Amino acid sequence: MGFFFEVLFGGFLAGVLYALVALGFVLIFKASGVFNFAQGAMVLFAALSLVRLMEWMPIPIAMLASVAIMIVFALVVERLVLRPLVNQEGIILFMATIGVSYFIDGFGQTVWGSDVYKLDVGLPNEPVIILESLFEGGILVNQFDLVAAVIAGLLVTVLAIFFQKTRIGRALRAVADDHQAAQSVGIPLRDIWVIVWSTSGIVALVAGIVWGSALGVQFSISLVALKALPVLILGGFTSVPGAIVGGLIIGAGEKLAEVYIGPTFGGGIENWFAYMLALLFLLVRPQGLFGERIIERV
Amino acid sequence: MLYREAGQFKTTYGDDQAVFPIRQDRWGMAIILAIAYVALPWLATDYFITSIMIPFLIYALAAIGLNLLTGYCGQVSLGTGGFMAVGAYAAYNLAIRVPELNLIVIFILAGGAAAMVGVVFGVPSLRIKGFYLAVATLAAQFFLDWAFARIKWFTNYTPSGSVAAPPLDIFGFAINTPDRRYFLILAIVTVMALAAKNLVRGRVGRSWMAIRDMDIAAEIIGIRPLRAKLSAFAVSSFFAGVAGALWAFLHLGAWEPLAFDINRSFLLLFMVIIGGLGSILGCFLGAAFILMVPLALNQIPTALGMPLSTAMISHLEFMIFGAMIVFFLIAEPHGLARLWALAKEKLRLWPFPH
Amino acid sequence: MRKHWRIATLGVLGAAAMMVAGLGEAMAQNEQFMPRLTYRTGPYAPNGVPFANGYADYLNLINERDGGINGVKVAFEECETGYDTARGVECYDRLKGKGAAGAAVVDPLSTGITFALTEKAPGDKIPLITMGYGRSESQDGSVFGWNFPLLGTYWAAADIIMNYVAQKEGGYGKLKGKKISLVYHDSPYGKEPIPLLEELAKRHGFAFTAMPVTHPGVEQKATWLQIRQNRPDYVLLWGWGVMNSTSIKEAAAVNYPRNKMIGVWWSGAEPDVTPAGDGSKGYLAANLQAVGDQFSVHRDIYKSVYDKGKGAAKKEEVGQVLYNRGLVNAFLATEAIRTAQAKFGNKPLNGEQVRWGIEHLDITAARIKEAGFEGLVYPIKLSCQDHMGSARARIQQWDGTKWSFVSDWIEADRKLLDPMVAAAAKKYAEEKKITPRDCSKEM
Amino acid sequence: MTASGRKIGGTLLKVDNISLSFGGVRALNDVSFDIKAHEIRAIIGPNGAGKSSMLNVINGFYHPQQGTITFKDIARTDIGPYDAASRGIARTFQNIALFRGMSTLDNIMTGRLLKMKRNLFWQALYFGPARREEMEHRAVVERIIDFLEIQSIRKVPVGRLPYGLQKRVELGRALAMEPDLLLLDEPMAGMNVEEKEDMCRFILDVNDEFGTTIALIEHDMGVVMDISDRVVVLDYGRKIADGTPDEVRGNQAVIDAYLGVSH
Repeated sequence: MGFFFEVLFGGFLAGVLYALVALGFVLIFKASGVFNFAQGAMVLFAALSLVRLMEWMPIPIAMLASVAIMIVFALVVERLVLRPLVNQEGIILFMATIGVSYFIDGFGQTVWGSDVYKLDVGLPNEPVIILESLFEGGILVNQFDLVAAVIAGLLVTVLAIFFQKTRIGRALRAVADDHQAAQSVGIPLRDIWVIVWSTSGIVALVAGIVWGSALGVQFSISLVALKALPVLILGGFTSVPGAIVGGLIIGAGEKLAEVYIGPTFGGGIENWFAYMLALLFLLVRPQGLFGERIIERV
Repeated sequence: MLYREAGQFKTTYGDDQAVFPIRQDRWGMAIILAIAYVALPWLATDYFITSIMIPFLIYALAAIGLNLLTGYCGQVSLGTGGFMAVGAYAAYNLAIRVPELNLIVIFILAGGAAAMVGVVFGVPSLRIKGFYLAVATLAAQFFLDWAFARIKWFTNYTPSGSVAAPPLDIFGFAINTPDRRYFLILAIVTVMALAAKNLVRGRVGRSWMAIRDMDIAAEIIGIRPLRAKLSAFAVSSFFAGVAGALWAFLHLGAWEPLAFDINRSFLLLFMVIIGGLGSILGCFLGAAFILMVPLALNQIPTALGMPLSTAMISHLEFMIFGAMIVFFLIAEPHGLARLWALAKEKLRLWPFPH
Repeated sequence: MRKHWRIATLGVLGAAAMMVAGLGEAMAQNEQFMPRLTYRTGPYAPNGVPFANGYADYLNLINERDGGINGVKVAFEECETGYDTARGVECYDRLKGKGAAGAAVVDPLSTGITFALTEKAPGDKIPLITMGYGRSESQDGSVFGWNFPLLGTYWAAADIIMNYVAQKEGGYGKLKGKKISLVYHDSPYGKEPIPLLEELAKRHGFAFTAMPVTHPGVEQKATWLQIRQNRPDYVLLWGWGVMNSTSIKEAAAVNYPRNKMIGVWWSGAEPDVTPAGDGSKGYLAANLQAVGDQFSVHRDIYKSVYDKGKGAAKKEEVGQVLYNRGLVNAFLATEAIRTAQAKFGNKPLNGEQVRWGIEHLDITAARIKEAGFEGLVYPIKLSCQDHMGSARARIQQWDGTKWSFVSDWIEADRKLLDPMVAAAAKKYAEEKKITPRDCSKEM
Repeated sequence: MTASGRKIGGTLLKVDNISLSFGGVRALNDVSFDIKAHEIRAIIGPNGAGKSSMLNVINGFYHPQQGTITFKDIARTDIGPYDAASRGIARTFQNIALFRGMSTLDNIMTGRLLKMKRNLFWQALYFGPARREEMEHRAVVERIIDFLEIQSIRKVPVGRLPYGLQKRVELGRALAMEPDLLLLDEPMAGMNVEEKEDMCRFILDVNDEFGTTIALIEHDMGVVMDISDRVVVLDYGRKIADGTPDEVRGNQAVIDAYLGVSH
């Protein structure tokens, strides 16, 4: 029993990391209808920027500089990709972001190098045993995962406040609902795009810090984007809580499946299991857990 | 002055529906085929045949498959690599388990197997669209990758999981030199490209395009979305499957699931976008482009006397692919094929621009 | 406006295509050409880079210090494979015909590429040196005439590691009832040792479980939770690239003792242990050669290569595990060419001649000392039948800052390996309809 | 203007007690009327009266909660658009629903898809039966192109055509289906006077030459009164009047509805 909970917890904590990446997707999709495949590449790019800048300057300044880099990135993307493609179909924009993703994968490694960089921003990494009174042997959790979960929680709270309480946040929500209504709020659409891309750039930076601390900053972390896609399908493309809940379900689901079903099939099933889970779900409820229902008209 | 259609009159609808209605285009095609079938095998080096022409033709074939699905039927797929793998492993199993089968039959059956798997993974397309479907095809990609790595029967219980093609022959004629492999591939690609062209200019092609352009209206004029989409998945996967079998048997020789991983799928999507969505010619142009970029990056700077480091080349390659994708989507969604058509239009009017 | 740059784009594309097609390569006529299939990018770059640097530095050393191999300069060209099989095949085809006599020897540093090239090399008559990797059964030179898994295959590696485990436990007899797990990269590379480990498990009565990790290997939580539950006595690690460091981190996260984890020789380099920081302390791994830059070959490299500004690596990376492996690899390849030159003359040699050189390679302790590799490698001797030569490795342990050996050279049990190799090679020969060479008739 | 040689036949389509709602919103409320063979039937009403919903119910795109549709003497409550099309109902849309990436010719050819039978294999060969079939249908389509006077735009992608021509191509596509019942959703919306006159002529000619039954929604009262045989008037999802143009014109409920008098 203790082991079951251990796997479950492990899955939840992995799910939190997926959710962090998925969150970046949701932000952009909500405000601009763009399915941003480049989110994973942005995580890599942000983390690479941070880790290389940290060699030159103290951590807080490096972080600010990385944020600045992500904002510049957002401006460039808006100007060079989004603006010329405005009013195009979603699928065209999706393919364009695949292009963006390839570009910054190459660009990031050209500028910052392609080695493994150790990222140490002082996150703890000691295993601890909890709930020893409840289960024999207790449940082993990693402090690092707990800290990551706390960071994700904080980020979600901050985003929620940002969306609910600030003028820009309200404008963003308005855009999500109706482009024309957004115009009347008095914020130009372009600025809103820059803001959401910057915001999700910052989310990417946070995800990059967490993933980078866990795995080292290197090319493979851009692949986490692929882990976030089933999360999105499950949680719905437009829902912040959906990204979190979806992340938890996918994380726990794939770990439990790997541990309990995997050995029967020779293992290694978690990669596609998440997708199949999401796909089955999609057939039942195409808009995701928290997504809005789409009605078609003629 | 040479490129004119003046004075060529079409007397039947058949002439008008022809693949190349203009006589000069027919000549052009004849010349290209003559080069491909006669001049190249005669003049080109083995390197050019094995490392440029063979992968180019196979990529083009797979890209045609993806283009039928994405460019013509509007269903984005990120699972082409997986369907290629189905073709490759089906061909392998047929070849070792039923050794008396003719190689051509093996390729056709391999395509058929891929088509069936394609239909299964195409079923969600009835309920989901756009990038939801793209994500669903990723499920196919990952699942198939896993299945061929894990299910030992597919690899004939080879300990390493890597399999090799048996010696190949057609009617006792051994396919063992670059030229012979090239001829076999060229013949298959010629036939299948023509078949694809026939499909897209006929009933099936129109029903795919109708679904792509407006699925609701398509249904209202009597197209069954189910049948149109699944037939697109089937035909597309058939092409991918044959391409996968060719890739495995005639290009790599020995392979593992990683040879058909998600990067292959992305590369094919890039070929289709850069070459031109909804164009058979574009598949060839796109395949040539994607294949040329790394080679050009490798050789041009060296020739100009400023060689780049290998790491720089591969980063540049990423950047160029990415930039070209965005560039083409913005400037010319119909890709290189459209640029080519425009150039021809210019030529048709030249030297009198108005 | 728009139309104009459309035309311009077409023009540029056309020009580029013509340049690619029309480029000839200029190469001096008296140079020995060696294609270098490397990967300096992608998920496996951290391991590919030091290896490529070591290889390049040794070839440069030969050119700078000795003026080439017996006066024949070595020309080499790197081609980026990105660990991708199709790319690797393209690189091979592009480079195999270069130089005065074609490619001397190819070293793909990827099991997948090796499998593909195994099908092509016999036709092109180019030997493949796969030092410490490749197909295990390719040790059989009568069937695999062009493959050379020098110094050890994965079967040898698995046997050596289990030998070490047995030593620690007090003999093979003590392995009965023990639990051994293999955490492996889910590719031909990772799957190679499984048949041998299963065989050993059967013989010595230990319980063996194999746990796959999907490429590229950043998802291992579930695997290590299972290990935490099953508590195997030893965990063997068959990873590459980022998978290695992730494994060590996850082991630390579930508190699995690092000194019960033993990596293959591709899972025991600096980029594998440093990301986990203190978590790597105590981790064990096999190594085919020694670590450090204290050998005399390194002094020569500093003097003849780095002081002239021609070094490929950063100076502090010289002497790392994979750097040194690149060095050793280049050393064996050039020694093979040297051996072949004794028969065919001091001129650029073709692949077939170099193969003769490899098959007659006999690097004695004296020669190793002379070349500056004393203490770095074990002597090796090959034959037409035996394409592996010696199969020895030492086990090293990471103490948080450096590797140090915890065992002497351990030799793989050829009596165990050879029958398995012969059986597997026979199956391959039947499938591919190959008639094995009769090595007793060859000189 | 409706006086010609054609004969109004028996009932082709009967709508009985149709009710349709979306969520809580009632789009159609207990609507009944019929359409006779060979007639031109207009459905009119203020914005939001449920006219388009009515067409969507007839061709199977919306599924009414209540009521039946009887077409060619077969009653049904719930069919899909495909079935409707295969049984002879064609339509055009208020917002043009052409296949924008295809040429005029290809768009109209899609109207023949239901009648083309050759399978994938023959089509891939494009030889023998498949080629003959293609040619036969091409000939039919060419007649429609001649009829609609759009020969010059045969090969032009429809996305590049002006609005009026697009409407004409859409009509062509519907005609290519050789329907028994043709539903036209505001065929003249957004047209100038000249284009409207052309369109009127085409509608009347279709009705006259091919005997096609036509049901149309139109806002231009002048046009409706000119060309239709009978008119049904909807308001807030209910039928408020039904009869000849003259009868409807004088109906008080209709006048109130159009003037916005509250009930």
